Amino acid sequence: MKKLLNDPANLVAESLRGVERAHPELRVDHENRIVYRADAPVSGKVGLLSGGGSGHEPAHAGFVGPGMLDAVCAGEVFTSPVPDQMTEATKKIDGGAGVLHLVWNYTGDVMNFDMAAELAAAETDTEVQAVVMNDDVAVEDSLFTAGRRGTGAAIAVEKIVGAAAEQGRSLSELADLARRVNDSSRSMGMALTSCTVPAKGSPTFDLPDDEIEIGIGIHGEPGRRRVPLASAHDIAEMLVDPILADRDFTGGEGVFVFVNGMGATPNLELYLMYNEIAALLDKAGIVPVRTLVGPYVTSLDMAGCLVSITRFDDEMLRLWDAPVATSGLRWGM
Amino acid sequence: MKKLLNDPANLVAESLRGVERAHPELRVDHENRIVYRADAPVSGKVGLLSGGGSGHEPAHAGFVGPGMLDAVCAGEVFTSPVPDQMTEATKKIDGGAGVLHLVWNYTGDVMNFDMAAELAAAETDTEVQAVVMNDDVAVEDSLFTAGRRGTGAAIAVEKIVGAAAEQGRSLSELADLARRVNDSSRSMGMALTSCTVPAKGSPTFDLPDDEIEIGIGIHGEPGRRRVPLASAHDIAEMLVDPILADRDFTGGEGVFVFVNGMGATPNLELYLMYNEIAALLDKAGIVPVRTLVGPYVTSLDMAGCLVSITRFDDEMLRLWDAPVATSGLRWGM
Amino acid sequence: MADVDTDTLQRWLRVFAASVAEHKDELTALDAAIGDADHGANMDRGMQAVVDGLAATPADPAALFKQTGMTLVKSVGGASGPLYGTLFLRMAPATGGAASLDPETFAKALRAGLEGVVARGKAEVGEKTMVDALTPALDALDAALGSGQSLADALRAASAAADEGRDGTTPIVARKGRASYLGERSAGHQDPGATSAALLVAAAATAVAEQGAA
Amino acid sequence: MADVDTDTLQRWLRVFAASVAEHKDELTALDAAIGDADHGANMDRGMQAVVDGLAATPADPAALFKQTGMTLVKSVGGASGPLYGTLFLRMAPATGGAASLDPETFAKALRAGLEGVVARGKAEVGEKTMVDALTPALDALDAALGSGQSLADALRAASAAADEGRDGTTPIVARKGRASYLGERSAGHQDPGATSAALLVAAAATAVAEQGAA
Ligand SMILES: Nc1ncnc2c1ncn2[C@@H]1O[C@H](COP(=O)(O)OP(=O)(O)O)[C@@H](O)[C@H]1O
Ligand SMILES: Nc1ncnc2c1ncn2[C@@H]1O[C@H](COP(=O)(O)OP(=O)(O)O)[C@@H](O)[C@H]1O
Ligand SMILES: [Mg+2]
Ligand SMILES: [Mg+2]
Ligand SMILES: [Mg+2]
Ligand SMILES: [Mg+2]
Repeated sequence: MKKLLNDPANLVAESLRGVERAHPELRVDHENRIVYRADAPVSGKVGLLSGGGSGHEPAHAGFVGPGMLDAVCAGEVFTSPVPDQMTEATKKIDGGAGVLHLVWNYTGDVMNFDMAAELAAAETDTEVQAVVMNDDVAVEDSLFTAGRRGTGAAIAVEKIVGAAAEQGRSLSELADLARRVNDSSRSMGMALTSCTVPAKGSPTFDLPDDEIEIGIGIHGEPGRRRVPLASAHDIAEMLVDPILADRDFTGGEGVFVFVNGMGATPNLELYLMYNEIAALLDKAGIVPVRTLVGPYVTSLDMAGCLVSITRFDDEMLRLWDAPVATSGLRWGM
Repeated sequence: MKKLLNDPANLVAESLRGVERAHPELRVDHENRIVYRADAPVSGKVGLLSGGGSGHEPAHAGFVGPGMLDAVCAGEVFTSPVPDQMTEATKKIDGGAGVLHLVWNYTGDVMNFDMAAELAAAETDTEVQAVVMNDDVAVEDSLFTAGRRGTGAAIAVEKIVGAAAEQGRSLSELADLARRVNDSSRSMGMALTSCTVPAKGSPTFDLPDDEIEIGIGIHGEPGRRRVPLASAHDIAEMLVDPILADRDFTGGEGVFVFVNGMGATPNLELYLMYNEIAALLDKAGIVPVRTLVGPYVTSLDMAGCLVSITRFDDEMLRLWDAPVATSGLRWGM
Repeated sequence: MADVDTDTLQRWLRVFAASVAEHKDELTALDAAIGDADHGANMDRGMQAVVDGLAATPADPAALFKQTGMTLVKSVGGASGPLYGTLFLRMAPATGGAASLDPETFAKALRAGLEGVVARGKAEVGEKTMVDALTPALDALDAALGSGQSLADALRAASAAADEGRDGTTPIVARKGRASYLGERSAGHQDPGATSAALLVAAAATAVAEQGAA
Repeated sequence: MADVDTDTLQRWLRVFAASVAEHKDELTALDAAIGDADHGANMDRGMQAVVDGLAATPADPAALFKQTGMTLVKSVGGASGPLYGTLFLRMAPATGGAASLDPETFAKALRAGLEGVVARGKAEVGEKTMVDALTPALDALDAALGSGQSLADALRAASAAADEGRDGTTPIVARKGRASYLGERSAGHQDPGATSAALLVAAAATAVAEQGAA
């Protein structure tokens, strides 16, 4: 394993020191591994909390700032943070209007956020609601399983709800909006290579030079199926077809298309993928109105990409365009 | 080789189609492989042109837009674009105040830009000046060699001169400013792994699991020397010490520190590197006032990082903070 | 045979921690195949923290379980943190505040812990999780105690049942946890959480047997 | 022996293009060791474009050289594009507009081309570039012609000298081009540009020998 680190056990802690030094507009609670806005809590505003395992940068700390999240909790690499972190973060960002937990749908994250909400209810009188994001069509949407993973939709959810929160909307309005954006989003990912979790020190899975994984998540886990290496054209179909089969994306204001790099895939290739994806959407009569191409929700050094599509209504479009100032997404301020 | 592409020979062309589709605020001249601002030429403004080989994304097209570059030319992967492209781009962005070529110091880029300037002088009456950016301390600064490579400094030069150009400054003022920012910048890079050039299909060099390259450029070329794999702490010293030995960075408004990922290195590790770098700067009495951490000037899927430090005076700081709207760097608009 | 005292319970935790440390790479390798390659690191981090806290351990089993559960919840994260944490947290009240636990109370506490795991994780037997090791283990424990066996013998039976339950996860297509994302591909791999759970039961058998021997 | 006509010059370009295509991977591998792994792709792209343009080639050598040079400048990029492009662009005026070139004029044109390369790239002999193959080649050509040898023989001598010059680049520590970034580490590797330049001279020898034979 070749990584820029000192001791794998300290990777997350030392990286958070770097985040603190590099971003005077953020604060870091090192004991609880919380990254939060320097101006938190914003009085009268609903606080937005998310987070998850580390190794997905810019997610999650890259989306903390005005117009997006108020705080995130950082877990170990690919490991959900723990309830204490979330409870502490909830307290830090409670400006009196309650706190919304935006939870990526993974068993660990959901259980830890659940426990945090229980703890917060016992320890404080902060009103907490949680919305679980689950957009990944590679996995069957079923009540009897862990359900779909939260992957690319989080960007749209966190950005749009973040903008709405700045307008002073109520906790339940924001929770409804978060659910609406999540429901309007579908995603599907693929891997060209595995990634290497620092604590393990070797690739999570072996992938021969002529095979790829289709239907991966964002934790370097193997995908739904393994297929022979294919052209970008064919891969685009393998990702877009199941997304379009799962939901109607026509109408509204058009769609937001997010082509996410998994970590080691150059933007040169991601734009080429977007070219293929846009052609497929064209054919289906679906109109992209906003796009985002680049590594935003990564799996360490995995090569591959994840496509996420959100149907925008006019409110979602307006809120997407509203100012945001985070290290990962920024415009208008 | 595993990449998201159809045919390596069409990679750049197809990727530029994706850039065009994803960015309505940009225009793409596919014949000449030029990416330029939709509002070019901006009347009365000096046009800023850069570019180089592909494979460095977000550089170069990611820095085209208000407040930064007016156009870039895209070459084949790691191959300088050709004079015709540059001449054509120069015409497209000439708003009557001349065009400044910001050239990354590589033999090929310099010669092609030279020929373009000669052609432009013969074919048009556009006033053209060129500034060569050469900030890489891994290479000896000598009149008798190809000299230092242009690496990380370009971000500061292009951003700062871009902001000054928006203010309507003259061509020679901007050329002077570009030289000043370049002279105030030094960089040093390292690789954990090689990258794979698509047309070649295999890694450019073999690097054993326990060795790293120090003093690399941005084209996947081997570095100045090969050393045993070291801790982030020691690597930070290997990069920062030669930078500080080469120039005085104290005084002024402090420094801009740019920790660039080479492509496959997670931001998690880059922030950890920044933590180490900031500690070294502290010790040297050097004060970071602005930072940028992430993959901005990549070498395809190479793992590693490049550290670039620019001493800011108050004008440079002000211009750095001015609004910019490109897909790679954006704030204030 | 004497009731289970806090010394034995501490030994249980130490033996489990040592066993997790020893099997850390194996647990991670199992998780790499059908998950995200962190179960060994997660459990090891958590059990180290538990052992580090033992010096300051208060005297009664309920307090020990509560502290263990809270430490696991605080330090593990992922799916296994809340699950193992809940297991111990739920054991605490089931002790009824006793200074040492008779076999039935110990078994009752473990059962309460398992119910906590099921309440938290909603997994049924046969979904390829730690529940598949814990459930047959506690069933075997109850049965053995019911038929008059000593706690040491009953835990040996429980450990054998846990191992069998763990082995039984291999052919299962997962419906809970990260492995469920793999669909059919999850079949043919042993569940990491069931593997660590079998170590937990084996550690109890070892610790109690040592108390018996001492 | 007849002067060099445009047929032969076209054959030169075709032989060179074929030879570059054949050695493409070798040129790229040499460039990977001390550069950026694109010299084979660059030269191949350029010479394919040159050959593709040959059908429409105007009649005289100057026009052919100019078109070749412009095509290379337009299609190659990198360092080799402007350098090989300049080489051919500078050969054009040195032909004096002749319909076919006598040996001295051909040699003079090549010399003008080399001077263009040096003016553009500022490399001296011994800096590990294509100049290290071209310079001894043209010196050998002049010397052989001066001593009365046929152009075919003289080009054979030039080709041998180019090969020798190419081989001589191996121990050199580069001072120009991308290899210079490697410092001492550039020693021990043959220069890719000197290698393609030796193919260019060898192609001329082949093409002229075939004209002589025809
Ligand atoms: N809903 C659940 N109920 C019970 N056990 C579960 C559940 N989900 C996951 N597990 C157990 O947790 C184990 C994985 O733990 P770990 O790898 O530490 O967490 P994560 O999956 O978050 O990375 C699985 O092998 C499984 O035994
Ligand atoms: N200044 C120079 N003068 C003459 N030849 C040069 C010079 N710089 C580089 N070269 C030649 O160009 C070759 C590299 O060409 P190529 O790989 O196509 O371009 P790049 O270096 O831009 O990738 C080198 O091997 C060398 O022979
Ligand atoms: Mg995990
Ligand atoms: Mg090149
Ligand atoms: Mg796991
Ligand atoms: Mg090259």
